[in-house]
This record gives sequence, structure tokens and C-alpha cells, in this order.
Amino acid sequence: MPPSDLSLMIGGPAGSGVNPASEIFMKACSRAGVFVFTNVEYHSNIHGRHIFFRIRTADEPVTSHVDRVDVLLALDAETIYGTDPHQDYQSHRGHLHEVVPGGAIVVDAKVGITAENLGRDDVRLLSLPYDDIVRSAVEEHGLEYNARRHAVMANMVPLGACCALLDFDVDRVIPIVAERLPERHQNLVPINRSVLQHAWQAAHDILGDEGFFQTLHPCDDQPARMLVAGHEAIGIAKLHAGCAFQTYYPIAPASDESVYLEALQADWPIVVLQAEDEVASMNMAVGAAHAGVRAATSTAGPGFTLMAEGMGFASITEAPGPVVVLYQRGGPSTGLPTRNSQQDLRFALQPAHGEFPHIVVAPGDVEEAAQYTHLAFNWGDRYQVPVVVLADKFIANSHFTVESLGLKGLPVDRGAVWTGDVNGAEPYRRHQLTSSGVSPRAVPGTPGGEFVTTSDEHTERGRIEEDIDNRIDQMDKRMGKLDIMLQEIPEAEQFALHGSDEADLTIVSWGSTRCPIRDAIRQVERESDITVNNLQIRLLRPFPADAVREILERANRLLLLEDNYEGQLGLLVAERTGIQIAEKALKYTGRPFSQDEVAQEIRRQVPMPEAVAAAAQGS
Amino acid sequence: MPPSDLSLMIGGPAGSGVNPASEIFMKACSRAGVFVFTNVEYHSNIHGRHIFFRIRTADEPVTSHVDRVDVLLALDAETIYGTDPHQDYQSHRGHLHEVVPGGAIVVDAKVGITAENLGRDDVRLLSLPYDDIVRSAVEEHGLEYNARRHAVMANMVPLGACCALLDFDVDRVIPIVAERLPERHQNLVPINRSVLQHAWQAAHDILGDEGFFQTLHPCDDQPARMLVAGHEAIGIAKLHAGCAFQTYYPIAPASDESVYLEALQADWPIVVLQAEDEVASMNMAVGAAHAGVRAATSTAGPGFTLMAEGMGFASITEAPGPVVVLYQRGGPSTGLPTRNSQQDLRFALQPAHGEFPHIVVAPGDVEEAAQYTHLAFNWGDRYQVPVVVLADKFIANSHFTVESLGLKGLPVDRGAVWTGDVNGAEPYRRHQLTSSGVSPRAVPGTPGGEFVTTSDEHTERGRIEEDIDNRIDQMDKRMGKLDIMLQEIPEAEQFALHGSDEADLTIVSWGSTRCPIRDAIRQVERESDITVNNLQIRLLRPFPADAVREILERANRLLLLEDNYEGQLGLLVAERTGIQIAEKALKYTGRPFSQDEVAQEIRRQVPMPEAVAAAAQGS
Amino acid sequence: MAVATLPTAKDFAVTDSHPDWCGGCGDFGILNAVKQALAQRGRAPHDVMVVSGIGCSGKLPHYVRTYGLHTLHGRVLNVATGVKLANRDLEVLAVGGDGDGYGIGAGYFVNSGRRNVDFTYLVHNNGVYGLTKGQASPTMQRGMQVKSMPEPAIIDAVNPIGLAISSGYTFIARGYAMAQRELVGLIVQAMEHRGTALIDILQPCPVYNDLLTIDFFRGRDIGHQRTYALADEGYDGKVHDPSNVDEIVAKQQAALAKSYEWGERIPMGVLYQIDLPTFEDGVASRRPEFETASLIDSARPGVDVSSLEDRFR
Amino acid sequence: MAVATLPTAKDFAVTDSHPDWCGGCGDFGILNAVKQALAQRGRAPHDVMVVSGIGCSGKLPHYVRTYGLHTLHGRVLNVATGVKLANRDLEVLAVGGDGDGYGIGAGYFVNSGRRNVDFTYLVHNNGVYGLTKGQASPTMQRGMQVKSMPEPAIIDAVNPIGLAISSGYTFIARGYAMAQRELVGLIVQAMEHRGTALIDILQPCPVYNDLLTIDFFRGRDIGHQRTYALADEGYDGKVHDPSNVDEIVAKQQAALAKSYEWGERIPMGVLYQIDLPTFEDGVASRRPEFETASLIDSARPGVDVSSLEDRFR
Ligand SMILES: Cc1ncc(C[n+]2csc(CCOP(=O)(O)OP(=O)(O)O)c2C)c(N)n1
Ligand SMILES: Cc1ncc(C[n+]2csc(CCOP(=O)(O)OP(=O)(O)O)c2C)c(N)n1
Ligand code: SF4
Ligand code: SF4
Ligand SMILES: [Mg+2]
Ligand SMILES: [Mg+2]
Repeated sequence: MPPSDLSLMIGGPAGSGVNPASEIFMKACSRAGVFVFTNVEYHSNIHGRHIFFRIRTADEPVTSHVDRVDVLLALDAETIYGTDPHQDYQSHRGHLHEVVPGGAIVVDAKVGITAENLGRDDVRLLSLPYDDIVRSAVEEHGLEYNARRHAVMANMVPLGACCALLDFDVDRVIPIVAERLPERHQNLVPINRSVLQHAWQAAHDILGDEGFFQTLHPCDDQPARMLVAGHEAIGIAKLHAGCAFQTYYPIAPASDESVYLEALQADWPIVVLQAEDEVASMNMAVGAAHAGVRAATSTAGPGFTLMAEGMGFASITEAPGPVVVLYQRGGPSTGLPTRNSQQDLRFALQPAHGEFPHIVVAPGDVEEAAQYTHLAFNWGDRYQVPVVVLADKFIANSHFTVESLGLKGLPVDRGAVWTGDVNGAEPYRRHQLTSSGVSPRAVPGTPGGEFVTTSDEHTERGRIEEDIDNRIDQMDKRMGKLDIMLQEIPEAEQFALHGSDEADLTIVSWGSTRCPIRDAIRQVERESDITVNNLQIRLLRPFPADAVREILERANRLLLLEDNYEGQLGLLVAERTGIQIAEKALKYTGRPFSQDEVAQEIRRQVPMPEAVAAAAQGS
Repeated sequence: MPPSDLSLMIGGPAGSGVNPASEIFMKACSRAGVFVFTNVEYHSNIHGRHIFFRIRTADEPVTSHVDRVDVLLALDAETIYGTDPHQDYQSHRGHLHEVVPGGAIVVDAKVGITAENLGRDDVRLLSLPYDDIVRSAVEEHGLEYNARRHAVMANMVPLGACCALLDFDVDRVIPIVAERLPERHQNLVPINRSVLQHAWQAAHDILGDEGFFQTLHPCDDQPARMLVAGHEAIGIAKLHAGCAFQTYYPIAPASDESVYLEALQADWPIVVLQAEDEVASMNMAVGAAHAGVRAATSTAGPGFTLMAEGMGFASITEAPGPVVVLYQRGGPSTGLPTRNSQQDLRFALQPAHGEFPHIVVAPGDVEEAAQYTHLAFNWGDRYQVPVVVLADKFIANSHFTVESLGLKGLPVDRGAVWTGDVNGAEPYRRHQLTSSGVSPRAVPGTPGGEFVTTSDEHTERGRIEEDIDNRIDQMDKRMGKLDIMLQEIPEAEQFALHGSDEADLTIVSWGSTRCPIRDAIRQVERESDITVNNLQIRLLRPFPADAVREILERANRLLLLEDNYEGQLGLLVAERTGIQIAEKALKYTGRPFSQDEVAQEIRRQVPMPEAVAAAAQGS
Repeated sequence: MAVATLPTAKDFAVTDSHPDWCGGCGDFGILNAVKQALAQRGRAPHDVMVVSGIGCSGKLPHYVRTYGLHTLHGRVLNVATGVKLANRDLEVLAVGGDGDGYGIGAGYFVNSGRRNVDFTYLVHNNGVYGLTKGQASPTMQRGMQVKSMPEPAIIDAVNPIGLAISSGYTFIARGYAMAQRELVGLIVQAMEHRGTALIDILQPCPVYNDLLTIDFFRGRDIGHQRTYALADEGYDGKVHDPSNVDEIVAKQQAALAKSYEWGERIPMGVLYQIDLPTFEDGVASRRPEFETASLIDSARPGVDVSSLEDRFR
Repeated sequence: MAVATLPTAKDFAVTDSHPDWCGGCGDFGILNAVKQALAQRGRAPHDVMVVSGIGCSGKLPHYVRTYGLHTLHGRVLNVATGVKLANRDLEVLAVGGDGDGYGIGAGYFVNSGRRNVDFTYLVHNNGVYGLTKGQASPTMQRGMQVKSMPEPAIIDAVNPIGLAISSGYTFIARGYAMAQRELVGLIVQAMEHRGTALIDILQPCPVYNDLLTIDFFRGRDIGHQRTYALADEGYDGKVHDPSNVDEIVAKQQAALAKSYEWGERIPMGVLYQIDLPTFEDGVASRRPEFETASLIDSARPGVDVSSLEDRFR
């Protein structure tokens, strides 16, 4: 196994410190020059229900999780065993079965799990007295232990034990703890350090000199890399694009982005407005876009459904934007509020009644999330349409190691702006018929540019008009923009054929499944002679039908892979190219694909020589 | 030309009496045993903008209009010439050019149009002094003419003239006038009669004995047929189906149906509730459906967009309904509020985020509108899904001659209802996994049936649940209903292949274009050797892919015909069958296809022997 | 329909599920009060429908054994209206958060007041959006900042009591989640009231709202309980002559004044009440059958409509 | 920015289009008043943005030469908010119907009051849904029946003035479409007010509303004009000390009482006014640049964000 190739899990009840422990540890790994990917699963609940992070580390970039758990750090027994089977509400099976043979479980002694009653004898159990360790650390600093004040540090115990298991220096963890604590709590840093050390020692005492099967190898000569979640990357991209107005209504998993931006309002020229609902969020953003600023909003499925009418309104009035980031979660309806899906593609393609142009783009990873968010503003301005960036809970809440977000140097395009002569004889025409299909927009406040526009069908000057010829002209003008986009947007932005041109299998995908697909292809190609490439379609409306058809037609074997029930991209491909992809790997559990699951799907598709197959399975 | 084959037009400013004049005349024709079809075009405006009816009569059923106008009855000059070309608002070209050579124009003398300045010399101009005729009629009854009270009768003048032209007895018109007038205004009946007669005489004086090229032939031996508009037919069907609760929010062209039902509340067991918006309309209806009544709502595109979230909510909670009648109008956004379209299919197929089952059915004419509305309630109850009936402005506002609506004898199916034992050991499971995919529903109020259900993913008992296995079960259960529907709903209801099995051309269509297609096929087949059939797909979700593919594959030549820009059914067919129909006749002007336009499209597709083509064009 | 043997709160208990609210959450108090009140009202579980919005508060129907609909964010009043009109024999309780009711649901809050359908609406007013992690709710006052907010609120709070008055609510009360006995009494009164009855219930959210805590209401800082019963001070919010506009205006003015009483003393109890025709009364005025029969008992599928068809002949 | 030569109402006239309102419609009066008021306020046409909802009323921007957005039904306040925050130098006027504002838009009406963005909102209150052919609007009173309704209203009217008070509007007035001079004055006052200013304008719809006719307001039946100016009777709705809760409550109570005055006498003018921080003030309190600069002048595309990236290293 390559060095630092580890899959850790930290789990416990929401509100018990799983989040900070996980965030601290992942950052410590990243600072140590290790590549990190993390995924979090949590219930739609504030306190009490099960939450867990998977932290994967490697000495090369990884963007997905694996099924196995090497080390399980548990803050309660439920993390290990799951819920009471007699309860008809929010059940799960726990994680004991996921731990690899030889793996380790760290658990609080007070829940009473012992090597004898654990239920598995092929894993190492480190049952540690969390509270006692905290207590002794506190007292070491001459303070009296106070549960109310100090119990929060219990989550440092499994981290300390983990450091012992992985032979990782606890002093790599401490600076992160310090950074997270506010000024007034800096006095807790040394106590946290003691907790980590005591836990390290306690674990070490149990482990003895035997050690653990895997260690974490710091590479301190690396340039400092970012460890960033998708919602943060997108937030930064909005500031980079000069977005001045962001509206939102709280909703998982989208509001994290707005909350992130909210905290930057004093330092950056942006107003983040928490609206009364998503109808308001959307229409405020449309108003701001018409008034001339780059405007955006972010939401999840239930919110986007309420933004529907605003999409049609923005499009018929040819507003320059807004950019709507849609973080997909499990649907339908309220559905699985905190789980992942790719269920909203079909809806995003036609999010309201009537026929109108808009753009739907789906980034495949955290860097693309940032870059395509930036480009979305260019497109909004250039084509005067609303733009939907299709992200998801996986992108929003996963952390990825990257060198940078790749925003620097991206072009800025504000589209055609009217600055005409005040005294010109011809009155300004907001929806002028032009050969490019786009009418230069006057920014309100510009003398001579006074225009009216309306959600009704209208003339070039924006007046209500029901005449037949005018209707045809304006429909052709608006819908024709879809063709122009396909001509102007570089093909490299529309889609990517990752891997060799020729391959045994072509996986057809969109959005964030790119992450596990990338890792799985690498794995399968390392383990076998199979060659796999991946057609990742980013631009979903307008759809690059000709190019996609061409690639699909020359592929040897096709596999459609999506995080939804219906195979929505498959339906779109058929709708636009007539090609129906027969083989499908569809997942609709609310959980993202793991690298292993994708690798398995690849193997299911491509028959392997017996020997190779056996080797791969044994890996 | 067959007897009674006439195309009349009555036009004028909104509010000037175009509606009553048209409604009176069409009913008089119908009572005379003649088949009638009417179409109305009007602006989104209360008073002043141009409105016109086309009234087509025939001695056989007709369900569409023709392009030509035989008699143009004008209440103003704009009806003839159109609007001032210097106005950038609500323009049109008038109807002078549509009048056939030899046709007639009736106009008010006061607008100053004479045979000399009319601009055409191949039509008959009857310029009559509308007010003077009314005045003399009033005075004949010993009353003093009072413009405020009597001017409304001016719209009877062109009707009287029309009777003269067509050799139609004005006494066939009078009973209709009487029926429409309230009790307290019955004294106006004889005056109206005089107006009609004076106008008749005035026209006759001009025409002389020469007569007009066409007459209207009463067939008084016919059984009394209905002349009914789609919104009325659907309203009646709702009462027939036992719908007890109808919600609505005013919107063209949907609210006519609710207003029709509102007036019946004293006599029929239904409550019609005007809600504060469409979000409320929809969710009230969902609540009522859950509580056990048949519930419905009606709207147009902008309203349906607001009902989106309620669709997902109804579906995930497995509500029995509601039935949502969606009267399509010109989109996007506010669009063309009073014009026709088939633009909302794509949206209706996926009207909200996430994946969920629902039914979308599109009736093809007024009888189907009634019958499929009735069936929609059965389906809602049986499959516990919301059902969208896709109608449009054409269906809503056109009048059709029919023998009856064909509702009598349609089956009633309330689906599986739970009436279980109160003392049963097993608690009731609202979302029980069954082989039929449907869980018997307990009607609230039933002892022992207490359940909770939720818009979140849930267990069989309706409790919030995010577990993976449960998620798969419930998704499979819900989505699986789509397959069961396809199995259970009779094929004859899913689609129809009208005409012979083998034909030179197969027109693929959905919804109300069935009406002009039917008439056009009859015309073309009469005029030539060409054979044409029509695959009319009624069930759009779930989609009968296999049957459709089979029909399309064996067709000689395909033509997709739709009242929209994108060819939305074509996209759906490709999505589900992989077949891309190359030839398309798409219209997105906001006006329905005429019989002539469809006939022309057919001729464009099927090359005809020179001679036949020449004959057809000459017709 | 009341049951033969009077039910107890236990009859409304759910045994195979448990609330996942945080410890110390005021929602527990409201849940208990609902069960007690239903028992006191003497309704059998199957005659009750609890309809809720989305939020921590919205989970309540999962924890009470009656019919229950956990609906959409902000739509609880729409659904409750449909349920009650379909079957007037059901006791309908609507519950939801302050964000749900006064924020995203504000339009329905206003228009439901006008309609006056006969059900009861309990708003869990905790000043925050609980389930989405503590953003300001519409009742958060300008300048306030709870620990989950990055900065103080720059917009004003809505006044739910005033809003309810001007929207036409016919029963308007304020309760406190931790004052069980009083809350049970209020809920019973609200259910007995004919028409839409609103109880704005102050509900501590110990996790996100560190201003409106139990200690705050208890008045630990000022040495006396902040909440007090309006009834104890002779306040009478009931309009005794609904045809007397002067009395109506005076009672509304008094309620409005009370709605601003905050800080040292916070009034509890019925702020305003008036007997006005319900929506159901209006429906019955058109069709007397509906005076007693529910819609669910009236309409029959497959009925003969030829008389309607004939009107078009 | 004021223009060098003061504009006149003519500068706001549109020549190549004309209103398609019915003869005698009150909307003509409002349109004229808007043009006059803009001229009096001294704004150049290009510095004004008129945002409207959907309805007969919503067509207004087509008839006035300024920037104009004819938006969606019920969303005028959302769009106006976005426009004003994007560019605080624009004079923003929101206009719409009573159905648009108090019905489908009620939720935004309430929450816009709380936000207090600096624009003016004119509601064309005609008691009906004009453009959809005369259904009852939310201001139609219970028991009323205009000719387009098949039967009398069975639900209550909303009280827009009361609603505005409890939603936090800082300027609340009532106007009458046919009282031009007064209406122009009110609109100018409203535009001068800092914060969201509401004018509920009684607007005859001669086609559908045969109760609230010009004759009704003129009081032909009772022998005297029904409308009267509050100012003429010494009524002062302005809160002089915005920190004085007692004054606030008293002024709100007075306005509430006036909102019920109907029948023989109908009050016109400013019912309530208070100086409170605007949303823009709140924004500027975080980032002083926004005190004077518009968003449109602040943000630059392509700015360096490496400092933000570095925080994640
Ligand atoms: C349309 C929509 N937008 C956003 C959400 C996300 N959401 C869930 S609960 C909630 C707010 C809850 O606040 P409140 O109503 O005050 O209830 P509480 O949790 O405080 O009881 C929100 C915004 C949603 N479910 N639906
Ligand atoms: C979402 C939506 N629902 C319904 C409509 C139809 N509609 C157009 S105008 C209108 C009501 C207009 O009434 P009001 O706001 O009072 O304006 P008025 O015409 O009286 O000036 C309605 C319901 C619409 N345009 N959009
Ligand atoms: S977050 Fe607040 S309201 Fe929600 S359960 Fe926890 S304490 Fe209660
Ligand atoms: S319908 Fe009424 S509100 Fe609309 S334009 Fe005509 S008079 Fe005015
Ligand atoms: Mg709350
Ligand atoms: Mg109105």
C-alpha cells in the first residue's frame, strides 16, 4: 500500500465535536504536505443524530472516498453499532463492518465496549477514558476540572490516539487548534495539547511497540496547498468575478456558501442579503442584475423550485444574469436535506413554463466549481441570460486538496454595453434584433438609455406586444442565443474527454461524479490492462449534441454513471442525439459514489482475463 | 362548396360587444342544426384592444378554423385595417386581406369606409349606420333613444346584416338574445329583434336580389347538440367525477373554468376557493386530497410554475391527487397571456426538483378534455399521485359542437382504501411496500389508521428516514408506479393512431393540435390520393415508449406537428425511444394551427402528382 | 366526535420514535402541551390531524399519535385549510416555526387570517431558523445578535400580533413553551374558538438563541419572572359586541400596545378575540347542507351531469 | 443626481404608445401624479427606475419615460429592492395592484417593511383584480359584491395600513387617484422619505368595481366628499422621537384607528411616519464605503483573491 494511503472515520452524535475534530485533523494532514479528501454524512438534525466524516489521505491527489475504514474514531457507541432496530425513525447500521481487518477503533471507555463484546476480533480496539484524560490534562495545568467548560475537549482524545496509531506528531495538530480558537480562549491551547499528548500516550501504551499497519508520512518540502470545500471555493470565485450582490434563503447544503460570504462583507465590496424566501432571493438578484451589478444567489432543490418563475422572468427580459448556484441534495420535495444527489438536472434544464434560453453548467470538482462560477458571470453578461451552476452536496461539503483555485487570469467579459449618443434620433432599443442575437444593454442611469422591459412578450423597445411577426422575431432572437453560445463557448469548456481517445470503456458523466471516476480509472488502469476514458459533459444547456454524438459513436463501450434514479444525463443525451446508452450505473441512496463502487462498475462492464480480475479483487 | 361551409369573423375593440354578438350568433347556428367551431383572439386588456371571433359552420363536425374569412363583421375600422404603424405597442395588421374575393365586410358607416376607399374592390362592403338603426328600432317601440342605455345593441346590427347575407332567419337569433338577458331586461328582447330586422333590411336593400355566394342551411331534424367551450366541458367533468374542492387563483385562460364552477356552488356539492396565489391553491388541494376528497385546481403556465413544489410534495407523500388542469398559453414568463401554445410540456414532465412519479395527460379535443379530466381523478386515487391535465387556450376558449361530453358510464375508481381492524397488532403503514406498488390509504378520521407522512424521505410508516436501504425501497416503490400505470391504463387511452394503419404520412402530435389535424387530413384525403394518419399521444408521463417506437418504426414518413418552438414532443420521443423525427411543423406565434396550415404542411411533406396538386391549390 | 372513555395525554404518545430536538429545547414543552390539550378537549387520536411546516418545530407530528402531515416550508396554513375544509369533523392543528410562519409563510399568514377557517395555529417563536443553524428569524429585533449570527441584525422584527390583528385573525394569543399549564389552557381555548386561532408561543432555542433563554424569561437578571398573565391584570381582549366598530378598534389598539410590551414584562394570554363568521359559515350560507356535512360526505363520483350538458344545447 | 434645467412632467411623457386602460380608470390619475411628482422632485428620466407588478396597474412603466421594469405578479418589491441596492443613486418607484401587493405579494409586503430599503411603493387599490376580469381583491370587504362577482365575499378584507404598521413601514400614507394635487404632494413626500414609503391609493375601477366609484368618493349619496385630508384636522402621524416607545405605540394606535375610518369619512394623507435606519444604513455600518458609493461602483471583476485562498493553506 502506498505511504499515507489512509481512510479515517470520525463519528458521533451531532453537536458532540465531530466537526471540529475532523476539521482540525484534516487540516493538520494537509499542512503536513499530504493530499486530503474528506466527505461528511449527517442527518437533517442539530443535536444528537449520527454524523461522520471520512478523511482520506494519500501521497497523490484524491477526490473521492473508499469504502474501507482503517481507523474509526468513535464519540459514541452508535457510531459503531448503529441505531436501536425497534425505532422507526432515522436508523442506520453503524460502521463496525466497514473497518478493515487489522484496522483500529478508538472508543470512549464509558460506553462499555470491550475487545470481548465488540463483535469482531480482527480489529484493534482502543477503549480510552475520554473524560478522565481530559480531566488529568486540565489538572496538569493547575486548573479544576469543570465538565461544562472542559468536556468539549473530549473530542481531542481520539485525535491523540489516532496520532499514535499513525505515528503522527501531535504538534502538527496543535497549531490548527490554536488558529480555530478565538483570542479569548487561547489559554485553552496548552490544555488541548496536553489532552492530545495524554491520549497519544494512552494509545501508545496499548499499542506497545507493535505499531499500526499504516503511517502518515509528512512531506514538508511541499508548497503549502489549499484544503478547501466547494462552498468556499464558489464563494471565493464570486468575489473574484466581482459579484456585488448575493441573496440567499437558508437551506442545506447551500447556505454555507452565503454564510461564508456574509462574514467577508466588511472587507469585500459585496452585500449578502438573507431574503424571506427563494422567490424573493431570485427576483432581488434579477433586479440587481438589470440595474447593472453582477448578482448571484445560491440554493438547493426546494429553493430552486421557488426560483423557477424568476428564471423565466430573467430570461425573457434579457437580464445579464443572475448566476444561480444550485447545490443538489436528495429529492424529491424536502427529501434528504443533507444528502447528495444529481437529481435536479432535468428540472434545471426546463425550470419553468414556456420556452426560454438559459445556461446550465456543471463543474466536476472543486477547481472547476470555482472556475465555472467565474465563467458563469461572463456568460450571464455576454448572453443576457440567467446561468445555473449545478453543484451538489458532495462538492459543497467535501474538502479537497488543491494548489490554487485557478481563478487568476480567467477572462472578464461584461458583454455588450450601450453607451449611445443622448441626442441620437433613433430611440434606444433594449431588445434590438442584431446579427449576434444580443442587444447591447443600457445600464440604468445612462442618459438616453431609458427603456422599459417586461415579462410579457415585447417589441425591440420592450413594449408589450402580441403581434405575430414580432413574436417570431423575438422568440428567434432569444432562442437563437443558445446556438450562438455553442459556437462561442470554447469546446474545452463545454465538455472533456478525459483519458486516451481510444479506450475499452467510455464513462459518460456530468458534475461531481467526475471525482470518484477519476480516482477509479486510475486504480483500474493501475491494476489491469483495461483502458477507460471519461466523457464529462459540463455544458448541459445548450447541449453540445454534435460533438457528444461523435464521441459516443466512436466509443467501444459506453457506461452512463449518475447519482440519480432515472439516468437523467442519459435521457438528455438521447433527447439531443438519439443515442440511448444501455449500460447504466445509477445510485440514488443520497450518498456519493466511492472510488471502489466506480471501479466495480468498470469491472462489471469490461470482462477481464481471470487472473487479472482475481488480482484486482484481492487488492 | 358544401352547404353551410362558412367562415365568419366578428371583430372590434374589447368591451364593445364582440363577445355577446359572437356567442349569440354561434349558438343560433348550433340550434339550427349546423356544426360550429369558433376561435377567439384577444389581447391581455380589458377595454379597447382588438378582439375577434372566427365562427366556422359546416354540415359535418369541424374542430378548427380556416384562414379565409367569408364575412367580416367589424365594430371598428381597426378590425379592417389594423393599428397605427407608428405605435410601438400592441400592433396588428387587421383582417382586410383575409376576406375572400366575393366575401363581404359589414362596417359601421360612421367610420367612413366606402367602397372607393376600402382598398379592395373584390369584396362586398355593407356600410351601415349602426347607431341610426338602433335608434329607429328603439323609436319604433315608442321609446326615446338613450345612447347610454341603447348603444349596447349596436352589435346586433352586423348580426342582422349577416343574416341577410346568409339568408338566415333573424328569428333564429332572437331566442338566444332572450336567454342571455336577465329577467329585468326581457323588455329589451323585442327591441333587439327590431334592430336585427332593420339591419337585415338595410343589408338586403344593398344586396338586392343578387344574394351572397353562400347560405346557411338549417337542419332542424337534428337532435339538439351541445355547443360548448373546453373550460365548461372540464368544469362539468369535475362535477361528474365528484370533485368536491376546487381552488384557483385568477389567470387567463384558466380562471373561466373556476368562474363557471363558482356559479354552480349553490346547486352542486363543491366548494370553489379563490386562493391568494397558486402556491396556496395547490397546497390547499393537496391537503384536501390527503383528507380524502377529490380535489382539483386549474391554472396557466405562470401559476403552474408556482405549483411546482406542491407537485413534489403531493407525490412524495403519495396524496391521491390533486388533478391540476394546466391551460397552456404563450410563454415564457407572463408571455402572451391570452394566446395559445403547447409550450409547457417539458416543464409539466418535470415540474420540480428531484425524481418523483406523476401523470401528465393531454386531451385532444373538447370531449377528450372532459373524459380525461374524469379519468385523471381515477388515476390520482388509484396511483396516489398528482395528475396534470394539459389543456390550452385553444381548448379553453374555443367552442365545439358535440352530441354529449361522453362522461356517462365512465368508470369510477377510488383506489385501494384501508379499512383495517382497529385492534390489529401491526400498526398501519401508510407507505407499505406492496407488490402493486400502491399502499392502501387510510382516510383521516378512520380509527386505527393514524399515520404521519412527510415531504422528507420516510419509512413505510411515514417517519423521517435517511437510511440507505429504506431510501432505495421507497424510491423504487414510488418510481415503480410509473411502470404499473403503463401496464394498467388501457392502450387506447394512452395514445391513438387515427386513420389507416398504413399511410403515406404519419403526423405525430399531442394535445389540441388533434383538432386541426383531423380536419386537414379529411380535406387532403378528399382532395388527393394521399393517405395520412395521426399518432396522437395522450399519455406523456409515463410515456408509452415501446408502443410509440413500434408505430414510428413502421411509418412511411413522419411529421412532428406542435404549437411550440422546440418541438417538445419530438424531444420527448427521442429521449424515450431514440427516434429523432427530422421533419417538423412548429408554430410559436401564440395562435393555433388552422386547418389550411396543417393541410399545407402535409402537402409540403408528401409530393403529389402535378395534376392533383394543382387541383388542390385551386380549391 | 368525542370518544366514549375520555382520552388521556398518553393516548397521544408515540412509542417507537423519539424527538431529535436538542436538550432543553422549548419544543418539548409545546409537544407536551399539545398532547395534554388534545386529551382535555376529548378528541380521539383518529379525529385529529396535526399539520406542520418545515423546521425543528415541523417535526412535531412525528411525535404525537394522531393523523399528521409534515408538509413544506411555509405552507402549513395552506395544507391545514384544505384538510379542514375537506373534513370539518377533524380537529385540525397547524404548527410551525417563526421563520416558517412569519417569513416564507407571511403571505399565507396574512391571507389565512382573512379566511377564518376553523383551526388552530401554534407558532414556535424562537427568534431563529433552528434547523438551518441559527440564522435570524423574522422576529429577531434590529441590533440583536445571537451567537450563531456573524453580526447584528440590520433589519427590523415583524410584529406577529399586530400582523395577526390586521390580517383578521379572530383569536390571537401569546404563550410560553415552558409555562405548561397556561399553554395547555390556551391551546384548549384556541381549539374551542370558532375560526382561525393563533398562538404565538415563545420557545427557547438553547442552541442558537442565547438571548431568549429560559433564564431570560425567568428574569434572573431582573429578579422577577418576565412573563405575566394578562388575565391576572384584568386585561380583556375579547370583543363582546362584534358589530361595534368602536369596541373592535379599542380592543385592537389595546392588543397592539401589549404587543410592544417587552423587556421587563412580557404579557401572556389572549390578546384579542372576536366572534366572526368562519369560512365554513360562508360556504354554508350558499349551500345549507354544508352547515353539518363535510365535503367528504357530500360529493359522489359518477353523478349524472346531463342537466348541465343540456344547458349548452 | 438632479439635472441642470429642472424637468417638467412632459419630460416623462411617452409619445409612441398610449395607455390601454379603460376610460375613467383611476390609473390615469396615478400616472399623471407620478409624472408630476418626478418633475417636482427634479430627477432626470434616466435617474429613475419604475418597477411594477402585473395587472392593469402594472402597465404603468410603459407609459412613463424613465427606466422601467414590468416584472412578475406579486414580485415588484423584490425586484425594486434588488435595483435600489445595486444602485442607490437611482430614484426607485415600485407600483402595483392591490392583488399584486396585498394578495400574492403579501409575504413580500410584510418582509419589505422590515427591510426599509429607500424606495417608494404605490399601491393601486381598486378592490378588484382588474386585469383578470374583476374578482375580489384582498381589500374587498366581507359581504361586499361588485358586479363581476357571482356572490358576496365570504372572507374578510385585509387592512393594508395596519399590516404596514406591523411590518415596520416607516412612511404610510393613503391617497386617492382622483385627488391629483394631494397625490402629487404625497408621492413627493414619500420619495423624500428615507426608507420604504407606502402609499395606498384608492383607485376607481369603473368597469368592475361599482361600489368604489368616483361618485362614492365624491359622496353623491351623502351630500359631501367622503375623502378628507388628515392634515386639515391636525392629525400628525409622524413620530418625533423614534426612541420613545410610548410615542411610537400611540402613533401606531392612532393610525390603526384611522385605518378603520370608512363609510362617511375616509382619511387621506400621511398616517404614520418614523425615521429609522434604512437597510442601506445597516450595510454602510459594516462597510463605510457604502455610505455614498453604490454597489455598482464598488465591485470589480477579476480582482485578486489570493489572500482568501491563502486562508485555506
Ligand atoms: C423552500 C425551502 N427553503 C428552505 C428550506 C430550508 N429550511 C428548513 S427549516 C428552515 C427554517 C426553519 O426555521 P423556523 O421556521 O423558524 O423553524 P425552527 O427550526 O426554528 O423551528 C429552512 C429555511 C426548506 N426546507 N424549504
Ligand atoms: C403567477 C400569476 N398568477 C396569476 C396571474 C394572472 N394575473 C394577472 S393580473 C392579476 C391580478 C391583477 O389584480 P391587481 O393586482 O389588483 O391589479 P389590477 O389589475 O387591479 O390593477 C392576475 C391574478 C399572473 N400574471 N401570474
Ligand atoms: S436547534 Fe433550537 S429549536 Fe432546534 S431542536 Fe435545537 S434547541 Fe430546539
Ligand atoms: S379593468 Fe378597471 S383597473 Fe383595469 S383598466 Fe379597466 S377600469 Fe382600470
Ligand atoms: Mg424558528
Ligand atoms: Mg386591483
